[in-house]
Amino acid sequence: MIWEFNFAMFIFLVICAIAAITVKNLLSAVVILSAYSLIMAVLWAEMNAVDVGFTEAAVGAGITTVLFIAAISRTTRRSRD
Amino acid sequence: MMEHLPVLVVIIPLIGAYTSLVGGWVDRRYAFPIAFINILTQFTAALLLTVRVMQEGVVRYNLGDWLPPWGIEYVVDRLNIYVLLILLFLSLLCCAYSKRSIGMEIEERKHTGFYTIFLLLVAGVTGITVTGDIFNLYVFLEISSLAAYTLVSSGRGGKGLVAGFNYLVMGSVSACFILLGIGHLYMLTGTLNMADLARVLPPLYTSTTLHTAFVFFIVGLSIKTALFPLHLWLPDAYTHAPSTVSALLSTVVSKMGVYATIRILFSVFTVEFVVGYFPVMEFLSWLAAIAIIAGSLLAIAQRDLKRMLAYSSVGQMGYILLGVGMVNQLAMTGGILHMLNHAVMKGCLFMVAGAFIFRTGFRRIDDLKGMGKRMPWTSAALVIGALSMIGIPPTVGFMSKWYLALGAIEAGQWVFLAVILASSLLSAVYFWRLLEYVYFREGEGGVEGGTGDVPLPMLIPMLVLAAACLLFGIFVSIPLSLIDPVAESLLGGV
Amino acid sequence: MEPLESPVPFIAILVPFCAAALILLSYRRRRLIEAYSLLASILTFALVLILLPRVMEGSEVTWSVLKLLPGANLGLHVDAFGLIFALTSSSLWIVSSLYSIGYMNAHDGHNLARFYAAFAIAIASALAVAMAANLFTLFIFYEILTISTYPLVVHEGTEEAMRAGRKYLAYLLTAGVFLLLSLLFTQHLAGGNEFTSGGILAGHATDFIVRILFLTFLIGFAKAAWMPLHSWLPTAMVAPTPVSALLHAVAVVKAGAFGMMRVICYIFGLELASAAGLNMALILIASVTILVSSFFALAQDNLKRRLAYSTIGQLSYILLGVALLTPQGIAGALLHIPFHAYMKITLFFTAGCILVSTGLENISEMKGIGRRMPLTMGAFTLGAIGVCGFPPLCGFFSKLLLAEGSVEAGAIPVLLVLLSSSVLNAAYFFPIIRTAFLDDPAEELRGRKEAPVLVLIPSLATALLSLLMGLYPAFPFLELATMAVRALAGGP
Amino acid sequence: MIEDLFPLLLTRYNYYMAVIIMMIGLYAMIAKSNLVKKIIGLNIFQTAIFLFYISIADVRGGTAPILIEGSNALYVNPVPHVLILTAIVVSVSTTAVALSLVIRIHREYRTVEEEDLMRMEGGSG
Repeated sequence: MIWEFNFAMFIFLVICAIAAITVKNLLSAVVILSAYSLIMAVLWAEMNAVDVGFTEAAVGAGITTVLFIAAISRTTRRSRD
Repeated sequence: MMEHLPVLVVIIPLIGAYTSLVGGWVDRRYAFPIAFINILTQFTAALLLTVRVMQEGVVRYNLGDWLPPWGIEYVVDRLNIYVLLILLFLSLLCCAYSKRSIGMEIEERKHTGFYTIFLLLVAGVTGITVTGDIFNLYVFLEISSLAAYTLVSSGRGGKGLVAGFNYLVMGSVSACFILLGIGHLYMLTGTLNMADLARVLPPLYTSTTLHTAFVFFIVGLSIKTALFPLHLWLPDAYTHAPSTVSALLSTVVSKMGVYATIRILFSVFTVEFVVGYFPVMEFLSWLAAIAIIAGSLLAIAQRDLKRMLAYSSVGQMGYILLGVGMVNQLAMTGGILHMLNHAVMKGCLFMVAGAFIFRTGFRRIDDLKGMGKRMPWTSAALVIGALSMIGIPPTVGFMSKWYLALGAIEAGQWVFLAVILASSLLSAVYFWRLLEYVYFREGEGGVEGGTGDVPLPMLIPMLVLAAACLLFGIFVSIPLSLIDPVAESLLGGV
Repeated sequence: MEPLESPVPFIAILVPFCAAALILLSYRRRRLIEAYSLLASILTFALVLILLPRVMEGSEVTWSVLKLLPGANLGLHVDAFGLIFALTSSSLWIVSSLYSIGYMNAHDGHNLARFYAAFAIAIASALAVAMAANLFTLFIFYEILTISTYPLVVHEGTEEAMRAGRKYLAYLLTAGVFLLLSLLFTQHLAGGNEFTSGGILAGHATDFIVRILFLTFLIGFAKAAWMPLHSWLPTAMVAPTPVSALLHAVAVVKAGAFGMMRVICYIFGLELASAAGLNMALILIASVTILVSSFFALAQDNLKRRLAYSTIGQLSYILLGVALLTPQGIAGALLHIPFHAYMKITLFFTAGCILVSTGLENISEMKGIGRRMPLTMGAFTLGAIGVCGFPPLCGFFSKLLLAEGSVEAGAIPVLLVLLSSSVLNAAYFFPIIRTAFLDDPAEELRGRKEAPVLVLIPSLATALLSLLMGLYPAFPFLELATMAVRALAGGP
Repeated sequence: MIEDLFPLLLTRYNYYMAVIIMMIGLYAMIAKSNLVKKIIGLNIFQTAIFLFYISIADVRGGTAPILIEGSNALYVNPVPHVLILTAIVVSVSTTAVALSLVIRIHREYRTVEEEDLMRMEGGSG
């Protein structure tokens, strides 16, 4: 485990999380969330949880994002906050 | 067959869910009978299981022959079977009730989905009651909660949707807290089996991590049970859900939260911990007492019948937790007895509310004038349910009040005694207003289609519950024979 | 003698309950309802009467209905003490059933099924209160009594009736809570709640606790309408007259007074009561109630309200009698239960007769009514004389015993209270009689005749019965009262 | 002094990170008015908990729990991984249900802002 790498990933993670909830365009927010999930997946793989990492990459970054985009396309892209 | 009963009670509704989905896909009319027969079978299985529990004391079942603590273990003791029987009995009645009542409230094309999710919910709550594994409990809690969110928002109109969404947000937060609690416990002990946890925890009672885990559990479970300051999701969800679902939520879903709380407080953490090392029971009891009073006061302020019942549920949950929280045999018996009582009474009352809405479309108490004459049987059920809520002897409500009050005296908790007695007066205030409108005020002329009682499939469950209010009150020794050993074993000799 | 196991008391209580169910089921058919009601009342009375010889022989009848909760049984136990009250309510139910039929016929009754069913349940509860073997049973039926009389109070369905109903419930449900509290404490302190001659609390609690408990019991038995917890009773007079007559002169209020007597004699025990000084408090409350209520009665113009205040005062006689804690006092109190019941029901019945045939409720409008309705007002006069305590009516004997009791207890102020109360009673009853007979009839009363037969006969019957019991007080009530007192004193 | 504290903080920093991210998620669920944002917050919250679990399982110098013949490597604890796999499934179903509700709410009210919804409900009854 290279802690510098981990730490950098964490910083990214926090930045992504904050960005995802602050961006006003929902579509961008969802894309950022998907990036967040990918970083998370990488982190987990790096923490010896390879199986979970893969699942998160597929489900969290993949399916969830698709669900979000489908929902947003049927509702609205704009968010007031 | 017999040795697989503990797992069968969970599997039957799971299979049923998909059977009814397929059946409903073939023809919409098949969905209900499949669901009903399914729950009936499950109830029979539960009765058989009861016989075994009475003979053997505790029935254990290792899923996939993995030995605990590695595999998932299903454990059925008297508490489980008691809760299981209540939940299945009420689910059965709600299912019967739903046949006609959802016709108005849920679009027809959704009926198949309704029964599928209904059965999933039943599977979830059954799983919660039989499992002996704490993570498994979380999973089942989420299954039933997800089903509940969906059911709440299954009605026509948007209010149910918003209520369902808020319920989902609150419910998910609570689930996350519970998950965190489980994580902490696992971090500390490396096991997820409840019995195992109870065995290895005592040396760790002073550990900060354990305390953190405990706090997470308490907060998470308090949201699920809608303990007073965390009840905000409840009134909307109960009010705007279809009537069947309201009845189901107030009886089945709320009980599962209470059951999980009792399990985790007393079977995972033990009395020794919650009293000696982390004195949370005192705090919980006070919270419950506040819930009782606040719930009743808020109920008095409501004009909508279902919302009034919802707030009264907040108070009633307080009753159960107060009984549990006073940590003595009598109060504990009262609290656990009240789980049955509340299920029976509130189920009956929500069904009555649903019947009024079904016939007349009226939800407001003021509109219910003269219902006593127009819907005599429904109103009779209302009277019994309401008297029971007030705690007039010889209905069930009185019996739990008796035990709770005796328990409060035993514990020397005068404030709680006052709360218990005062709350019955407060509930008299709002239920009596209802009865006054229904019986003693004349309705204003004829209302369209507002004559006659509801159809039999709705009426029978209602009357069965009303009769249960009286019968369990008079023959209270039947549930007590199950509860007494439960209370004793939970308290573990304190 | 050994207590006798017999289901008769249980059946006697079951009959009115079944009748109530039948009445509700046949709610469309008026005559059938009335028949059920009348039949049930006769049957119930007969069943209670069966018990009478047994009890007179000195044996007690018990029947354990059900073990409801650990330490709390539903059981019946008929002794002379309870039989007095049971006989009173069940015998008067017959006459008031008759009366109700007549009254409701004259009044274009609505919701009759509800009315008769609630009536039957109330009577059954009163009977059960009388025959309760323990405080738990008493409490249960006391609560049912409260609930079942509510529909009767609000029967008219007017806004005034609803308000009265709410007040009624507010008082009596709160009282019920206090009674439950007392019951719970008794259970906690003494480990049981069976009525035992000599009390069960002695030695289980300090004087202070006993006093507190006494207070909660007293509040719990607010049905006895002692001041200042009396104001529900005059309000409840909006109910139809048969209700006011039977329930608010006999069943409900006597259940309160009777319950208080039971508790003092069989839960606290006479010794504990006098040791803790409970009797002084009760004497004070009862005396104040007796005097003040009489003054209140003087101020009422509405006849039923005047009677209601008179009832409040008379009920406190019972409390006063038991507070004396002497055999004579208790016997007087016990006797006052049936005697006052017969006399007061006569008064209410006649008030109802006047209402039915003339529509008058206020005393000031009843000028010369005695000339138009001589039989009715004759019955009224008998009742009024009796309530004042003049011979030869039965009221005289209970008051005599009470006076003897107060002398026995050395409580001379009580004697003074009794005497002055009699004067006050006369002061509020005699103007009515004078107005009725001596004043010239008002114009509106011209052509008015006696009340319908069905309401007149019960009034006359109860009036005559009060006279008869005054002439022959020995059977059965005086006998029973002496037996009850002997049993309390521990004698054979 | 500071130099001593630093490694201590570093060894446990993933817990702190998990808590920080959790708070971000929780904040979004409570404070954001947009329903989709709430769901995003929920997702963040849940993944933070998963991170916490994975951190529990991790062992210094451990290796992924894949059995290699003949080696006696130090494996990390696989049980939390299994739990998280389950929990991920639960979380994705929750998200799906929540999003379907959002779609239906939008169809009903033409908005996904909580403030608007509350105003509308207050107006209609």
